[in-house]
Amino acid sequence: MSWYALPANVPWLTLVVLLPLIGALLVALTPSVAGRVIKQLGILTSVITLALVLAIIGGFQQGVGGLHLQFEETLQWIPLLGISYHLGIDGLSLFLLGLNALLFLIAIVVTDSLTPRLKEFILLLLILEAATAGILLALDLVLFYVFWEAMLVPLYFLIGVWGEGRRVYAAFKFLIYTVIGSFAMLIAILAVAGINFSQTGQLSFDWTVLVQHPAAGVWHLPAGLGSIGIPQLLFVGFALAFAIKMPIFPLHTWLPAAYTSAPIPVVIVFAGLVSKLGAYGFLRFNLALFPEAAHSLGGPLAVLATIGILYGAFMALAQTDLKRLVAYASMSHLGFIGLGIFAGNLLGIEGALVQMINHGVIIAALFLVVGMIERRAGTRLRAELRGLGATAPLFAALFLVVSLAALGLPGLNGFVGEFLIMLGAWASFLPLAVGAGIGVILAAWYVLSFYQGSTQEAPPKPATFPELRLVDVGALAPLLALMVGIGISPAFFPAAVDATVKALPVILR
Amino acid sequence: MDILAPLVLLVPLAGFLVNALFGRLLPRRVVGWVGAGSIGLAFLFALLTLSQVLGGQKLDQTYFTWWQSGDFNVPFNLYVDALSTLMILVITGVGFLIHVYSIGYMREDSGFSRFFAYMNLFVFSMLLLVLSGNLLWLIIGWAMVGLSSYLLIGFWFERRSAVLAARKAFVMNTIGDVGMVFAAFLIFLNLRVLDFQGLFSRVHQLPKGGTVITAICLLLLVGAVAKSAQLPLHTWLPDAMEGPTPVSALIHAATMVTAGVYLVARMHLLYDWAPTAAATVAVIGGLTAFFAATIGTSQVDIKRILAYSTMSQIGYMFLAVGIGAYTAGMFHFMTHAFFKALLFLAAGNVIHAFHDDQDIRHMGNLRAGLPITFWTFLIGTLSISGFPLFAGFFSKDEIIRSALSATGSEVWLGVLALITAGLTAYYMFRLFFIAFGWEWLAHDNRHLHEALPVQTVPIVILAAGAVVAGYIPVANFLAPVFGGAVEVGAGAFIGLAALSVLVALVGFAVAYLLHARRPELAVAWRTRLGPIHTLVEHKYYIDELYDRIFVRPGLALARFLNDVVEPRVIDGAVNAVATFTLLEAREFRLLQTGRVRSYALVTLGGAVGILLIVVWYLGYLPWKSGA
Amino acid sequence: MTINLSGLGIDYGAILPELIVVGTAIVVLFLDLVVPADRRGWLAAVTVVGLLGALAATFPLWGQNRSAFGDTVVADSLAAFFNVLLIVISILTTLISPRFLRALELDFGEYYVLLLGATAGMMLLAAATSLMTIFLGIELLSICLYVLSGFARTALRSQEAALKYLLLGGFATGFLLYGMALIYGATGSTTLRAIAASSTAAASSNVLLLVGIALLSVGLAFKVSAAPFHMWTPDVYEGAPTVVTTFMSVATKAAAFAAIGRIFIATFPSISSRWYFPLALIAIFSLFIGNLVAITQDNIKRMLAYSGIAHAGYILLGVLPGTTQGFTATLFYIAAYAVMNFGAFAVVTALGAGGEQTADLSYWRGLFYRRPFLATVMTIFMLSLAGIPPTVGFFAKLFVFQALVTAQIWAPLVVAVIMTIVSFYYYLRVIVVMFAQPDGKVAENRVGFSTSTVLGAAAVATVFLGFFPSVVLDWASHAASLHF
Amino acid sequence: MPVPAYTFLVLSGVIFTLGAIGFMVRRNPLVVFMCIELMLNAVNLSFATMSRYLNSLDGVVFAFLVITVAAAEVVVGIAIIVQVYRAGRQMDVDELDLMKE
Repeated sequence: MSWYALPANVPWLTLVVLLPLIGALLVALTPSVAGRVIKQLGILTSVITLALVLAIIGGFQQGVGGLHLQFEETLQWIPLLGISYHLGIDGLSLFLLGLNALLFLIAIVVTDSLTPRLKEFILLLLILEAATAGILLALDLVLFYVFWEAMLVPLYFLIGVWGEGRRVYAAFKFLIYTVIGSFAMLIAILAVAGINFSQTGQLSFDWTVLVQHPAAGVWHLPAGLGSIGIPQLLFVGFALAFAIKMPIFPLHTWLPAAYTSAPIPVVIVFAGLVSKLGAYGFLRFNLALFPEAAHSLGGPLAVLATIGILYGAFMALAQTDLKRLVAYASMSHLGFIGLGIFAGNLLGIEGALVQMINHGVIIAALFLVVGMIERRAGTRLRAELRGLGATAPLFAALFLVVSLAALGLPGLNGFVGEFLIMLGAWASFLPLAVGAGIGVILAAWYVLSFYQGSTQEAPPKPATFPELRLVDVGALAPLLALMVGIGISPAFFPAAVDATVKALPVILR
Repeated sequence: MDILAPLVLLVPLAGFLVNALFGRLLPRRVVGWVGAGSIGLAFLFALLTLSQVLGGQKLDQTYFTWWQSGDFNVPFNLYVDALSTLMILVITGVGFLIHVYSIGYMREDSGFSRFFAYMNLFVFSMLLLVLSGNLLWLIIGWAMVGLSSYLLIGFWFERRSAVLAARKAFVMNTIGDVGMVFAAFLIFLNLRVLDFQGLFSRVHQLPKGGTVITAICLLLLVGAVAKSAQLPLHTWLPDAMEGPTPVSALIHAATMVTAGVYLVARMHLLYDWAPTAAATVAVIGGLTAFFAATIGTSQVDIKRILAYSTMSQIGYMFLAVGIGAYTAGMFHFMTHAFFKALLFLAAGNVIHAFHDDQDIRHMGNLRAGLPITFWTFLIGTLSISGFPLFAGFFSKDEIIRSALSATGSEVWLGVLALITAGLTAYYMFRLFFIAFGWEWLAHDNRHLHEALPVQTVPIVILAAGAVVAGYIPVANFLAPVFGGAVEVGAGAFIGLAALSVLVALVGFAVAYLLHARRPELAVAWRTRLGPIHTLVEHKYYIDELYDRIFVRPGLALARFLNDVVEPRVIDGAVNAVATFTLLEAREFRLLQTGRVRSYALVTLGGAVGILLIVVWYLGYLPWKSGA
Repeated sequence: MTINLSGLGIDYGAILPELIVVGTAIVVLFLDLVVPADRRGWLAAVTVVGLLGALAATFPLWGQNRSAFGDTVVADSLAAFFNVLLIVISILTTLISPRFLRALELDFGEYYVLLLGATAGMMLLAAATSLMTIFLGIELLSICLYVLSGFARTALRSQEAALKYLLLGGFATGFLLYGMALIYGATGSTTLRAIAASSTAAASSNVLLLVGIALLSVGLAFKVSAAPFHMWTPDVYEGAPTVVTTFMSVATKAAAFAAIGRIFIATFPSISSRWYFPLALIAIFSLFIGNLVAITQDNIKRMLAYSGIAHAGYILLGVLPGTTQGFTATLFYIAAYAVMNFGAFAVVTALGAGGEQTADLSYWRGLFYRRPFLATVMTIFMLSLAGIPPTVGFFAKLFVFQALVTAQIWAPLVVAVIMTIVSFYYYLRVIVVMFAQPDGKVAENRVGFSTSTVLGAAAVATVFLGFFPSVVLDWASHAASLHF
Repeated sequence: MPVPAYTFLVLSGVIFTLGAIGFMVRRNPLVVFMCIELMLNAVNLSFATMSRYLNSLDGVVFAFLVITVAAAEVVVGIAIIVQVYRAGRQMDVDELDLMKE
């Protein structure tokens, strides 16, 4: 936010990736019996990381025009293939990086110290944090891909080993889905570089290079089956990976399984952050590298996104398990983000960007709440939950704020993003904006039946639901602060991202 | 004034925060006076604002930027003119009295601090709504009003009925909010502004009566209708009676439901520019007024009757602003605030006296038990029924007059309004006679006790207002906003006045006859009207209708998606692929027989295959020449 | 009368590593007579020392281009690259062997002799530039491996494996030789250089030559166990003593691919349009069958055998473009595969060394909880085989795919990608099983020091090269630039 | 009377095929092994023919090489077969199917 300038010769971004790994190393060296120490190590690490990220956000220079990246670091990595270690940050990734650090801190804080094999759990969480941070920072396509795939392994184990229910099935389904998308993207990455090579004679996987020469050309199918635009083809390659991660309807069926099986700390970062990385990928790559294709394919994708909004909302209405309910709610909200991105105009994209943060905050909070309910009431089934608010008014109050943010109440953060997204969508695809509006109404419906169903009405006698503990409030507090803060005065956000978004080829075009 | 306006906003907010955060720690007395005091203070600031406005000042002050990118620039700015001043005066003034009353009314409720927190939030939201200088913040206030009403309707959240009523109110209001948001989109995309100054200055860039401006106004109307419980989004209002009675008073008199009227008045330049939309407003208003009145004649729950009377009165206001008689609409809003608050608070006393029994048939002969309540309620009834010299008379009369004197299609609305006036008089006095009955009924009510002074004093003040409010020169006050009021000749004035009074008297007479003199006649009529009566009694079955066409199909669809589409179709396809792969794998596996000779055979086969390719290359095969 | 030997280009320096290895073999053979039975560990030590010597002798060859013995062998970077690779593999094998052999009571000196013999054969194959030397190398390594596969004399499966390998190997050798004969007939020479000279574009319609190449490729495909010439692989891998499987699963493939590179890329570039299609088919078949059938395996050795078939396909993909870049990818893949697959089998060996019946996957259930170290490294190897970063396996695939994209070879690429996705299933299945809650507690069993060192080294290498692939990639690209 | 070279090649091809077919149809490992030898000899024949036809010695040398290597292979082969035999299993390659899917 250009409050100050950080010393230039420090590899700040590398530190962001490295710190969690160092923490992971320390955790690995601690004997497994020292559970408390391990957890405190984890917290300490993520706190330091968060501080560092906040420092970077503070030192981020606003309004630097064009696709100009800051805190750039470039090192030779695989010179033979023009692959480099290139990190950088701009409006697209700035606040997501903050979200990353914050959510991991919360996740580790709420990790139950009695978790079996706590050591490996924290270890994997920290590795995951490094990977996700890398995804947000990488500017070399191969480097990005490496982080992108590296993220899978910890997630796979966190779900498959520490999960509940059909955890192996869920983890596996998630992995296979993701991998399908990833490989499509990998081929697209190679092709992009190859095309750029044939155009410019320079083999490079560097985003800043590739974004200068958007791929063009047409691929004629054999046997006169017509022809496909190369950009469109590549766009689809990338889109598949990101659409599955987000997920965009109908590529979502891994989501309920995975979210439901994942333990709460994992699902917080999973739903709160990882899904956003898909959206981020769309912005960083699809919209930047293939503006043409983004315009020709944006429409269909926007339609899918809108279907996702409504589909997720209806599914949420039908769920009996709170975790599943929130999972589908998350899908519905992600539909908004997709809609904003594919609207392809300034407001839509900025709305999507701010909504990414909001969604992260809100969904994380919702899952926290679900976790609190489950830990206290011992069940997640709506049918068995009644009147929790009677004995836990504070819980009910905080839960209420979270719910209101989730249903996009004006004045809280959810509204900011949804307003801009629908405005952008209205400008591009009017009917879809209307559909999104219906989604908002449905959201009010299912969120309220979620909130009221669990906290209100006559509690079972005797009402035994205990009030929140300090740690719970502490975990929720920063999220609530963000909900209110962003809702009332989000002006800082466009100030930081405007320059980047305006410079996106898809906008310029 | 750029300090005053924020103060008017912030004081209730502060009250809310104090009660919300520390309410459970503070003694009730403190909580109550913080809650009421903050509103009182806000009222004082409102009065100061008034003095400045009367001094001819206006305010459009930006305090901070909300969002700024490209030409989408939304500030947080406050906009104060005569209209908003009138609104904040009523909101804070009447609101203050209701708060004071609540101190007494809620004294035994466990959620005392929560109640006052919600009430303050309510007032704050409403103030934000009317003070906001741009559409976006108006929407924010708009939605927060909806939230507050949700909180207060569901205040007794252990009651299932209350919970459902609250949810209903919120969802319906959300529909309205979405309409507002869409209107905002259209405005921004066509005029590139959201703040009122810019909007009003640019609205004339749009073609008059064109699609765009009409669409904008109709979308705004959706919001207004939802918030003001007009047809067809009215069904939440009667259920809203689940909340404590002061809440009803606040919702009906000072805040919430009048927001729709304010919106149309505030956007009057747009509506002037979109005649079709304006006409729609008038029609909705007229119909709702009549429709609600008819239902009112058949209800037995004291609060519900009042609720329908509110719908009906708001209908009047809509009618007024719809036909361009903005001053009349706002005038009626003000008078209505007084007598409706009065009626509800008085009703609250009665309900308490009867231990939360709300059925008017169980009540009677309250003159002895609750004299103050009795007389004030009577005043309210007279005022709402539009008896001469009472506040309601002037405002309602002005509306009917403007409607009738209006040229063209609105005339029939005027007639409808006239009839409604009669109905109003009827159901209000019906209520009065049955509940407060003149003579002793078979009902022992010696145990009845008048409410505490803290409750009665506000009622008395309101009663005074219900009498004198009609003499306030609202028209002149609002002139700078709307221009001069509709002028009509003295003759027409007298004539119409006489007419409406006559109608009111008829309504009174019928009520007196059926419910005071000869109750058996009422029974007879009810049986005679059989089906119609049941239809009206069941609110024309609109709730049931909505349940059938929206709620149930929605849930059914959800269940269908969850039970069939997701597992069978979408996931089914995925699993099918996996299964297929496994089957294929098993097929290939069979090759491995474990026998050397078969292995050799496969190897040989491979060799032959490659040789065939070579032969094909060399063009020895008929169909293809490789060279 | 004098015989002038100068024309023969005798140059022992060029084949010094091979000579050292063979010498070591002979030394070990004799030592075996004197070393007491309980001191057989010494033989392993001697073997390692000898191999290290060969390694040392290899380095001078780097960057050279010394053809020797009448163009029948060459000492160039490619040969050096493979020498290093093969020697390291057999050193590691030797290190994990004694414990395993003792466990199975197979602790005989011949083992090391045969191991060294096979290594020598492979090294020769990597350096061979004449049909004769290629044949010689192949046979040397094959014969040694026949015996090694049957080394568990009393185990029926081991014998069966040996016999199957022997018969099918011989069968394939027949094709190989016949192909060589035809090539010789078509070009009139046996040295690759001369063959390359005479096989110009005009030769692309020479029946003898093409048929010869076809049969030759059959023989070579058999050695790299590419489908449909892979049938022997699962049975032999399963039956042979695990440590032997460990060795041959990686070493044989590597050496054979050296020959494939020299023959197809260096010798027949002008008629690449002719061998591209059959090779592509073989690659696709291997990917297809290897990955698909591996899904259904419950025996981990067989599963790894099929995965090996699949990887042969990936490696072969790199050859298809016929470019230096492609071959670089191939070499990198071979190195990567050597590390990770060796590691995977070595884990099985280590378990076997505990005298446990390890082949069946059900045994691996909950391994993580009783053998955390083994399970962890196995996880790394599985992830690498699946090609998940940051492991060397990912870059191996990346480079190959990249070569294909640059050469615009789409069909095999698509198959490769799809099959890779399929492969995730069985690799991760192993991991899942290892991390599943153990049903029965099995006694904790120590891994020997040398074994754990080897495993640790392999795992570290797998990950390290996943972060810094350039280290090997640069060597590979240098070695891949064939010229003669 | 000169015989054209290709007849020898055809002959060798026939012998090779016979060997291959023999490999498929015979079940006694020894016989199967002999079939392999037959294939190798076919190769030798063609080598010799080529060598003669091209007036180069390489082919003959190659043939000698093949013969020696084949000898080595036989030694090992017989040993293995004997091992199997001593394990008390039938001399039938089809019986050797402990390992299969």
